[in-house]
Amino acid sequence: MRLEISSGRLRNEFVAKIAELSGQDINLCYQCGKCSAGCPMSFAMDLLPNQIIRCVQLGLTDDVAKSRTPWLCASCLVCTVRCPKGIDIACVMEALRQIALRRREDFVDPAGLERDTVAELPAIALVSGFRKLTG
Amino acid sequence: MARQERIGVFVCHCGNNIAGTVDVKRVVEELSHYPGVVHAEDYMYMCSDPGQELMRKAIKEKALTGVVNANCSPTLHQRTFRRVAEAEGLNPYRVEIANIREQCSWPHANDKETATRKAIAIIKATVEKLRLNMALTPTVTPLTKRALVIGAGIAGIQAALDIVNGGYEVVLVEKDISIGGHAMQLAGTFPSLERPDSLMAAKLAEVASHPLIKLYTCSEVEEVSGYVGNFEVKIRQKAGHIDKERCNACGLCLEKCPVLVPSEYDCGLSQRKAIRIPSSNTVPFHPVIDAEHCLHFNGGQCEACREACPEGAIDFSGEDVLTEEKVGVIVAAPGYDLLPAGQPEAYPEDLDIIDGLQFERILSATGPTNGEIRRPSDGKVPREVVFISCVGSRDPEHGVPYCSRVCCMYIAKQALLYRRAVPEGQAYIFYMDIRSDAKGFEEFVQGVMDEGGILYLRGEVSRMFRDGDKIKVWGVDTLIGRNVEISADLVVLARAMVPRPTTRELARKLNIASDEHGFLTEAHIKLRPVESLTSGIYLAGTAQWPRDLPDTVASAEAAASKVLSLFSREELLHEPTIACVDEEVCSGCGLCVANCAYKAIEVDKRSNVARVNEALCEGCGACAMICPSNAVQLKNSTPRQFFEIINVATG
Amino acid sequence: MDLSYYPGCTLKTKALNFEASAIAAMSVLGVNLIEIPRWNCCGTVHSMADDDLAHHIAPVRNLVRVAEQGSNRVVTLCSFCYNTLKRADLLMRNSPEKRNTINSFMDDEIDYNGQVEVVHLLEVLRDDVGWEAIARQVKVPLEGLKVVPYYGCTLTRPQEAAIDSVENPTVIQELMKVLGVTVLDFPLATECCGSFEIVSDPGAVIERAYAILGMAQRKGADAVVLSCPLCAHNLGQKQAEIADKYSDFTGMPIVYFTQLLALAVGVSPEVCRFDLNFGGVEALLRDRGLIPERV
Amino acid sequence: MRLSVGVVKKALVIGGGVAGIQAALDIADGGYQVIVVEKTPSIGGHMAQYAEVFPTLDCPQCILTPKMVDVGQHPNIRLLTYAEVQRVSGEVGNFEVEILQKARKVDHTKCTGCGTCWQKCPEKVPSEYDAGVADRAAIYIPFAQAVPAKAVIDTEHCRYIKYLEFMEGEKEGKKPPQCRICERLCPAGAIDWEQEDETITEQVGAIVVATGFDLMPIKRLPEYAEDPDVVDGIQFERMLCPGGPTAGVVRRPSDKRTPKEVVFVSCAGSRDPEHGVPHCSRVCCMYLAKQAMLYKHAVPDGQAHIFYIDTRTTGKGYEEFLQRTMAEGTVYLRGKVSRIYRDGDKIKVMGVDTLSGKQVEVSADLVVLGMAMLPSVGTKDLAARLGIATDEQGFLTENHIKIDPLESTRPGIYLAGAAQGPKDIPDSVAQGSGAASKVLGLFAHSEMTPEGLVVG
Repeated sequence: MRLEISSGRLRNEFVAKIAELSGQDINLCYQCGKCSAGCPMSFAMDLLPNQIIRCVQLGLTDDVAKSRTPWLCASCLVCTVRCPKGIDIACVMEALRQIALRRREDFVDPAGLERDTVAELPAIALVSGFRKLTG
Repeated sequence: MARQERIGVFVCHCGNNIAGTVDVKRVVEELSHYPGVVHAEDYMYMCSDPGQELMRKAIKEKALTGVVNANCSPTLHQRTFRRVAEAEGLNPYRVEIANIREQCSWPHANDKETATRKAIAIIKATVEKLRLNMALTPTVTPLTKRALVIGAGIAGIQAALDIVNGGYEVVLVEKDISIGGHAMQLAGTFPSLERPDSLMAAKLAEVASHPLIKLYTCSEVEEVSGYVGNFEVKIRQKAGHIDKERCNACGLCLEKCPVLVPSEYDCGLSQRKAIRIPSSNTVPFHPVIDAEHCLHFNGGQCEACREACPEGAIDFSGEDVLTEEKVGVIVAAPGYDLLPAGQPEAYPEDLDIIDGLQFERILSATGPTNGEIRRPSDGKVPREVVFISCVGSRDPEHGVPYCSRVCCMYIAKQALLYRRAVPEGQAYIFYMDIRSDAKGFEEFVQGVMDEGGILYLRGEVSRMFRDGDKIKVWGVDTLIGRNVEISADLVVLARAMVPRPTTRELARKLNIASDEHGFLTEAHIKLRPVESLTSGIYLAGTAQWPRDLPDTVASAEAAASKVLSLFSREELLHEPTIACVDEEVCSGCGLCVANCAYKAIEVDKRSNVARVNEALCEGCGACAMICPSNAVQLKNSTPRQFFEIINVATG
Repeated sequence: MDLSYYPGCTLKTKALNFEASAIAAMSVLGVNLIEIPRWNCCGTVHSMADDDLAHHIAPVRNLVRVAEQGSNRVVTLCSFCYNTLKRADLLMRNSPEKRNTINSFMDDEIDYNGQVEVVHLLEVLRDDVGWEAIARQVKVPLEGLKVVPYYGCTLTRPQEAAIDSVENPTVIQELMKVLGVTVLDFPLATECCGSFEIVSDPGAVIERAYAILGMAQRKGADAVVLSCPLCAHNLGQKQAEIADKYSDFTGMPIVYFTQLLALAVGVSPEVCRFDLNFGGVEALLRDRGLIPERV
Repeated sequence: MRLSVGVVKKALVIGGGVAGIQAALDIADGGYQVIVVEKTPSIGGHMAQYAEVFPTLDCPQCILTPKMVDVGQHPNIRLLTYAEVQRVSGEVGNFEVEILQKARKVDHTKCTGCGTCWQKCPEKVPSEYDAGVADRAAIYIPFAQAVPAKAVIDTEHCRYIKYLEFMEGEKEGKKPPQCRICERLCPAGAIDWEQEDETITEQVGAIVVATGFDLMPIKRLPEYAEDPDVVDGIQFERMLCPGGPTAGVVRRPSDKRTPKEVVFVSCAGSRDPEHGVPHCSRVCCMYLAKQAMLYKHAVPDGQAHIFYIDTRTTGKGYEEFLQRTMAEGTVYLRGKVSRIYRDGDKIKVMGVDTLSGKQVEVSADLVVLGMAMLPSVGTKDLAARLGIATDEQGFLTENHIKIDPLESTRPGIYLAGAAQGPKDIPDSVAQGSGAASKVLGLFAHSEMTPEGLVVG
């Protein structure tokens, strides 16, 4: 089905929120794809990092909201250090997680984790995991 | 000929171009035993300094009476090797090129044996031709140090100014009623965003007032005869029905004229009168009557303008004026047009679907809306504007296969100017590749992207149609893999740049080549980019290829430098390999006269035999071919020589 | 030399081998790691949301503790803690308004204005102790040991927090060479191990681990040397599952740089707690005759 | 009386690449004296290094060599190679230039370029002309078709010079051999150890600056490995060139095997304000397409992959050429490359295709980087000496980008070629001619007064 693009769609508050939370200017991106080229987790992603940025540029809020990509981003910052336009892509991913988390949409349920999993995981994993994936 | 020939054969490897396919050692071996050949050798690059040195040495030491250079096409190095021979006291016309690259090693790249045998045959045949070559000396012709420049756009103007600054006269011919060309219609330049018309004002004024420039507006080149150094040009100046001496450009006539015609200057977005001055910064600044639309010239009695004119400058009796000009060289700069509306068909004709030049007018302070952005259909300010790149460009199926070079940049510029004029507006740019490749361009485009309110969509538009007061645009974003739809208020099409329809005709008159698209063709795209194949005729600007302002200016200045170099000589040498008539045999039938494209041969009334004008003859051989008695022959390309060539080649 | 030292939670639980070996080795090198009092969680993973200041309080509070200790420098072993503390410090230095807000959150403590320098132990070894000094202390050269260095993400990214070249760091290689270890070229040295994704997507982390360990194995490495407990876990803990999924994978010892340092400068193997390492480090070292056979 | 100064009708062209050559020939053909100053031992510039040139696939030797020969032989041209402009004073119409003629240690009035010396010289140095993929001797001509085809001694590497310096105590370490082989073997007795640098002073009326470009060094992009099999565009030209070290047979540097998978990376340093330069280098899209095509012709069973962001083929016949490259089986992948590293005997290229939305990894045998074009080393200093402006990248600044692209910011000094901004051969040639027309225009005037120029 055909995607309708209009200034209304491009300028919705979701996009504004991402810009605000990430402090990044999405317009800077010229879609060279270097972020996706280097991303260690992209093999598991439904949308590549550059496509996430693209969706934001196009105001495709649902596509972004539905995507697992932000949750697979391990904040390793390879995209950030290599971006030719100096966009901190990891910050954009963080912003997308935050928006969901602030809607109380946790990605993992700490209670749901098996006892021995929790036992075997180091504290650092649990704390950072919950920091990023729960609200 | 009884002369004892001492011929030298030099075989070039041309890197691997020849040696990779042709067994050059074997070729040399074979030729060294060939009758008349006293010297044969091969070298990596014969055209190089050491290569030429080998040739020099052999000519001296072996007292050669002729040389065959087996290498690339003669267009590349005949001159080089003939100069070497001349320096060693051997007549240059005793040097022949055997083309074993373009005509042998390249086409037979994967068959060494065939290529080698063919190379040997070609060289032997050339040796046979050489045996019968006469030693010739070039004819000398005088040089008229005066240039004709066709087209007074930025290219023609720049070329003219450079030539007159070199101290020579220029005849500048412009089809339109004013000079400056398309540049005068533009709203701003990229990347510097300056007003082109104001940038050019000084140049226009200089052209109009320069003592060495003879300016013809409303004029076209009707006929060109002659040759480099001595062209004769017929120029037709359409009657303007205005006495320029009297007219003080008060403009009363324009007010009174009752006829309205779509304005060419505003690309049809406004109306002008049948008597007109295109714009406030027109040069030359006086009105001209457009007889095609003027009532007076269409069976009407209207004389409104004459009655209005306080100076009595209107003169309906004026006729077209034909002038003859003598010039030594010609610079062709007739410029470009945009691919006409209606192509491609998937894009309907609609008031709110306009082309790049029209949007320039809408953006321009001197335009129909005085710089306010209003769409043609209802004068509303467009909130959603779609720009489409490559309309007809890069589309061999529906348009032209080439890239029009300037669209990416002017679209970015237009989107930027639009946003500055309509801050709440949204611009969309459909593109396949963003081609911002010249100095400062990439930075400019990145700046435009960062501006906000301008969205680049990577993909083409498949179709668009009117839907109420919107225009629906169906395109795609190949980066996200979705097809997209935009409801636009205005659509701007970056139509392909094409040569003027009249350019082909001009090329015919000038007798220079144009390519399949109608662009004028240069002698060599890399190293002779501003010369045509006809000596004395040079190319400048967008008639040769889509170009932006700086590249156009540079090409014009390059053409000018060719002219100035030529004018630094006192006389010209003319190729002596031309037709000659055996007056014993000639019956004066005149077939040759009718067949000569250069008007270089005529039948002498008294002696009733054909005579060749050596300065005009280009040595094409048309006369020799048609002559029923073989009385006309081409020096050093006689039938006998060709029979010898055929014998060897087939034998 | 005394240095304020921030351990972090994992070094007190699953990474005892990391801390113990470090403290012992450093004391041989004449550096006392003095644990800062009342430290709390570093706040693992720097929060990147512009308006999310609450998450910076934990790391800043730790820096305040350092200041209270009268020190202007704090060293960490855990790369993750290093990264979190370092970036919190940078944030406080570079953005006045955020600094003020965060300080006002902690009004019963002294203000933090970037008076503490956060360093990683590798920097201390390189810049304070120096390779020559370490070389002089090497009693058991670790010859015959072939390792690949693994930095992961947090030591070299982002640029402003990097302890070495972002793309081609060398500090671990330099240290290992000093210890007599053979270091192999390792293109994946700064590739991410999957980090906290282990919590939500262990499968993905297994893929990451295999990519990294598989290359180490192909390069002919005896072990992977690193400085992050989370990397150690992600690369070590699931090796059995990796081997099940990828038959060509035969296991890879994972060791902290401090453990090899300790061993080389003569700290007793018991202190280094190789028994807590993944991938059979003990067996490896025994095989190389670097630690005695168990009797 | 009116104060006026005569125009010295002699021009200086700085740089002997194709732009400078064209400018010099046009001015000389215009009947005026020209001095050409070239830094290296031969004119020809980068163009002389190329295998074949787009879009016609002409061999540049064939189209450039004759022009070089013309420059060498032209009665109006004085050619100073191995020389540099040191100081410029005066103003338009009357410049005084000091030119440093570097010592060649070879008497060019005697040298015949027979080649004995460089065939026998024992010292081997990476060849500048072959971009380091092959060696040259310490006494050498840069390439077979060099103009002038006369040897120079590279005093930095010559063993005997080293020996002399050692004896004068300028160098520590063990004593170098007292070689002098070239001197002993030279049939013309042209070797001249006494020859020193000399300064030549000339009066000229106009100056054309055509100092060309250099490629950004690969090591400025740390995410792309420094590796023998990761080469830049000019190195690959040498590897493709029939006159090159491998005689046009494509072999990769590390192990001389024929590369079966070759990756070409566009925008390596270009369009990258964060890590490289913000500008587009303009020529890479075309030469990478050409190189891919030539590679396919040389290795028919090989596969070429080209990573790109936007294909930029705007010149005459360029788009058609690009389409032909694609049609001949070169794969275009739209995306930047994030990382390049060696893995065994392969070079791993981590890239992406933003059109299919897939991360791609190519195991390549050879990687060619289309490194960004920069002004040639030393351009900024020269500009300072000439008193003309440069931009932040160091490219020479034109008086007006639109309507005055060939005049520098100082009257009487004109610009041509890639020193003003990345440019391909036709544009450089056109600019060379254009700059010449400016000079010819100026020389059409006999004198200058405060009111301006006087025709005559």
